[in-house]
Amino acid sequence: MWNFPLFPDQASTIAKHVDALYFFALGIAGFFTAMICVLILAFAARYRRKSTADRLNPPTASRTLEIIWIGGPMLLMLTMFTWAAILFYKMYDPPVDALEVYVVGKQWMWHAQHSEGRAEINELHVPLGRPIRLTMTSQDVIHSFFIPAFRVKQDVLPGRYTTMWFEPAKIGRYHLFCAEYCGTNHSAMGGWVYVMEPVEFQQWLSQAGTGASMAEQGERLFVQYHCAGCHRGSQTVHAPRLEGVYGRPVPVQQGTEVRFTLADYRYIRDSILRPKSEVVAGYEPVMPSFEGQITEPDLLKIIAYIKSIGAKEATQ
Amino acid sequence: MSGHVVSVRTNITIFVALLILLFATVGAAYLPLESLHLPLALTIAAAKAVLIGLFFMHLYYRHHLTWIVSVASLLWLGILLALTLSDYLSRGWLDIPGK
Amino acid sequence: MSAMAVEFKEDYLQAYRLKSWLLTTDHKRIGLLYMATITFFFFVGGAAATIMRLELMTPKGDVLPSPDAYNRLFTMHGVVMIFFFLIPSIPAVLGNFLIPLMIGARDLAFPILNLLSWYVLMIGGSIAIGILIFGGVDTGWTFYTPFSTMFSNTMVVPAATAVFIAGFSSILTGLNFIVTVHTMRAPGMTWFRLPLFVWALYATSLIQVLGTPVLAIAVALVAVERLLHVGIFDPALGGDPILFQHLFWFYSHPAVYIMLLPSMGVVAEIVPCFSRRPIFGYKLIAFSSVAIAVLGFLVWGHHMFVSGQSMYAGMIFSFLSFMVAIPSAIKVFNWTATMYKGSVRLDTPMLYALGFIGLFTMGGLTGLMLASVAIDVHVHDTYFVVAHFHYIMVGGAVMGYLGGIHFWWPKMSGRMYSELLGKLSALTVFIGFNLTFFPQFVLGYLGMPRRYYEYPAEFQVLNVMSTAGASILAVGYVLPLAYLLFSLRRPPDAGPNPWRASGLEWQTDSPPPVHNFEEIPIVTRGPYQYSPEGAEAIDGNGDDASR
Amino acid sequence: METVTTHRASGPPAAPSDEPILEVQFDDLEQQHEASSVGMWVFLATEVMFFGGLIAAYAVYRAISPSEVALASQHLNVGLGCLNTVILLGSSLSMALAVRAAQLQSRRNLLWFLAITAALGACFLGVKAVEYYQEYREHLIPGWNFQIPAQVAAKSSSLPLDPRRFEMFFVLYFFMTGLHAFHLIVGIALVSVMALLTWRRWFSGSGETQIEVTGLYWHFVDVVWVFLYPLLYLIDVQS
Repeated sequence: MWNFPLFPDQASTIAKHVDALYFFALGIAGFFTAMICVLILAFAARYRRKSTADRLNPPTASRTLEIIWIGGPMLLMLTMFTWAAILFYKMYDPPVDALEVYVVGKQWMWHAQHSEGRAEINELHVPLGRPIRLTMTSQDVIHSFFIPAFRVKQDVLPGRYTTMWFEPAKIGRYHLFCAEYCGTNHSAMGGWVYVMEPVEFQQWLSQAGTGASMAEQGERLFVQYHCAGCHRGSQTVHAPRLEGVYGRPVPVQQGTEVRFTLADYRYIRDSILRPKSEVVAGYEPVMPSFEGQITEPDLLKIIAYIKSIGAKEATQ
Repeated sequence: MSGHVVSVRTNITIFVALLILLFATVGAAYLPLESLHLPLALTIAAAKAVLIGLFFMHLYYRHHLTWIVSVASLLWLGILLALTLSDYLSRGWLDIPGK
Repeated sequence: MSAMAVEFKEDYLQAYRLKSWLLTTDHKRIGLLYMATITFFFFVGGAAATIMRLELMTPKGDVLPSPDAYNRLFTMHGVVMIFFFLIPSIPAVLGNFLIPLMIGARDLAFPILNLLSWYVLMIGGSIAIGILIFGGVDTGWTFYTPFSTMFSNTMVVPAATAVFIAGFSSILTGLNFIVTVHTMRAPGMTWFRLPLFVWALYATSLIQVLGTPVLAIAVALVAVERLLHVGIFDPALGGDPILFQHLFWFYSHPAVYIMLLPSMGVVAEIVPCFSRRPIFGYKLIAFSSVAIAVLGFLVWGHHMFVSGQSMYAGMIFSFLSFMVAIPSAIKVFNWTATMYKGSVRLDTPMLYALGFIGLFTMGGLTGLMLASVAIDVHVHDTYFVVAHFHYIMVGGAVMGYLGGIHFWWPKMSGRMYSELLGKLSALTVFIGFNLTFFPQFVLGYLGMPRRYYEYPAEFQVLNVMSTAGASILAVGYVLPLAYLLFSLRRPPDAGPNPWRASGLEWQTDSPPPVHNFEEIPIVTRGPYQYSPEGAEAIDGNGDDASR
Repeated sequence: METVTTHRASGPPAAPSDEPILEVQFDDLEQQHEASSVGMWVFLATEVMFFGGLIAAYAVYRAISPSEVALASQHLNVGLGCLNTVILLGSSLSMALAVRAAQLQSRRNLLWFLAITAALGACFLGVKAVEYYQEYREHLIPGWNFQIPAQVAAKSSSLPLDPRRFEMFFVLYFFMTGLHAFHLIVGIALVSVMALLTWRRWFSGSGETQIEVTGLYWHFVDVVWVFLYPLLYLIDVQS
């Protein structure tokens, strides 16, 4: 009963840095709390009413003391702020070669899907030593993808994509929680993150029954929802080809002038759900809206497909 | 018994000034100056608000405390707007979705 | 004139007619009405907390029938404790009772408005109790959208109305205090001769007046969105849930300082009195109260570091959050320096004040960890945050409030309470509090999220320790209720100045007559006229202290 | 000028002397007047923050989807809005003259100007009702039978349009002008009550403080409209 943990595992590369900052802050807290308590107890004891300690001309203000206890905390706080800000930026900026995983939060379960196609509920298998980048969205309310052992957390918002990245550094099984209150089974909406050897991970990934990769499933949906009818070149409808579009700026007609928007997840998702909001210059806004017809996981698959053909040149 | 009595002539002139500013702001809206519309409209509206405040609301003759209260409330509105917009306007700078 | 004189002597404790209490415009009675109201709400919120702690003793949820019941329970604990106990507590109880006395006025500037704000709080409170009876709300006290607008089928609109109405009580009280402090100080009472309690209440009123309306509009927008299905905060209809969080936290972070600043004022009165020494660095403490009120409005983004707010805004808010910690640090250092070369008496109010300083220091320094963005990413929405704000609100605001009640109880009721029981309650509250909330820091860094009905088994031992602490804390809170009410049975035995404190409220007799002072005192010197050497020399009534 | 000030003991006001009664908690009339005026100014500060929450929501939606907001605001009737502003500025003038009349203790003028102010306020509400009816006929009321107007849908071939943000503008428009209209109704009621009390000689003295405080509130409601009009109506009127 008594072998309960007092400190979480350090299972990601960033964990050590966050803990170092935490211990620094803990040190400051401990030092100042102890100092104040010792001072108070000392003064209370030494200058108690009956004691005969000397109480001549007690100071009621001293500029030097004030400067010390304004300047001191100010310096400590500036160091903590800059240290935390640098670390925060590092936690924000995902490396380019990260493994893509798509997460959809739904009321009271996590649906994770690897770009190679394997999907899982309330579980996430990740290889050791490779940065993983999660692109996440929610189908209903705000959730929050929280892995304490990796010291990472990111709210998952409906109607928007949010990103988080980490690099596992220790094999094992770690808790996955939902940290933003989301309704009845908020406490049941969690699971496990398995960090596996890279070789083991590849086997797990290509296990039988995993089916097509996300891009292939996306292509199937691309045909199924008749996107291919227009976007793969047709005589009747004049629609932009989607090869070589992902990740590059596209010219968008904004009233009279034209501005360039990056064709990223947000832009493609908005163009599928609300096609008339950012129409590519030189094209008519005739595309129907797919709002409410395509579910979030399918959207992610279609976008993964468009991303996969992003590298190829448009072939007529 | 207290407070300065504002003469009718001052009141009328302030009213006329306000009308002029109103027609100025409506006129300015029809001029083709795209990006300047909002700042211009806000400065004219601020000018009208100052006129009303100073003369109709007797700020000009009143104790300095009421000045501080009126300016403080606008300052707090500014804090709310500035820091909220700082979030929205700085959203797209990193090309990471959702950051 | 004689009729006036007789009516002058009669004080409120002799008049028992209900009508005289319910229609009073005397700021002292309204203060006591507030005290009765918030004591009731404190024990309603406390009951909810007790059940929650019982539930959390076991990993699996077995005390409450369903997760929904738990969700409604912690929501009501939050709403009742914050909007109906903490925000009205010290500003309305001690503020109403003491500000006119401390600045030498006969009453507040708008007495009828003062009674109206009590009734407004009662209306909001009765709606909240109605919600509690008819099913409760399950959105959390933060009402985050789109859950509160689109997905919760509980009484969100009545809860929004209750908070909207109760907000006006806070606005009107703040307005009353600002006007009173500005226009009705006694002759000779310049700004730098004001007691620090009045400075703290003035800063609190600034926050109440400038912050509460934004909460009112945010809560009104949630109610409108639920009723008319327009999408201000609902992403499906083009709205942005982060906008609600901005509007909500714009008020709710300064609200934390509404709860805290008055307690700082109380401590700034108690420590000099029981160390028999003028406060150290008077001007700096006064200005840091106002600085906390102003800077408190710039930092709300640290509640939203991981909520999808842009990284740059996160950096700005993190920096400003560090700056707001500086005035608090100044205050703590100055209070401690006040005790140097004093003659310290550890009576009950002093024990509560020292408990406040210790616990508030721990709360404030853990706040620094939450302000540093990298740590907050890990500990946001975990029990680390729960422990932090309980250290500030329960360790700080409630300890300060109890200290204030014990310090001014002789003035309010004319009776002393048993010193032994007082010390016992202070100690019990201190020990119970630490045993309850310190394990939650460890739980928080371990990663236990807040608002969890069921949690993994490895967190159980720390939760059991926390529940054990909560039971001691509950005893610690019931104790003062008992002996303070018991002290009312004896005839008034506390003279006008039992603690030999210096301040205008101690010049008139206790309980003070209807219009406080026979004739308004002329103030010639600063507020803290204490001298440790002559600690014994000042005779009983201490009236020469203020000349 | 140490005038004999009678403290209000209790019960109904004494016969109307030329000198206002002094409340018990004040020392002199000047302090009482000062307290009322500062109290109203602090209340106006809370009103600024109350409207401030809505202005923040407006600013955010105008920042993140400027074209939809501009497009939607063209459906407001700029002419009626301008007329309304003139009416409200006129009512501010008559209110200022009413305060002046109260200061000079000329009861008849005070009654006239208060009546004019209330009438102009009611006139503003009338014009606003006409505007709302026009918008109702164009199906522009969100949550009700809101439709994107035909010519906008057609014209949007050249202009991209997010229909939800188009509707969002009208949510904010109706909420802001509705809240302003509510404050105006409270203002009209306040002015009418003041006129009634002056007519019934209820005030001890000329009631100058009460009239001035009412004037402060009225001018504040006018200043709010001075900002609302350009922000809502004049975003982009040319095209």
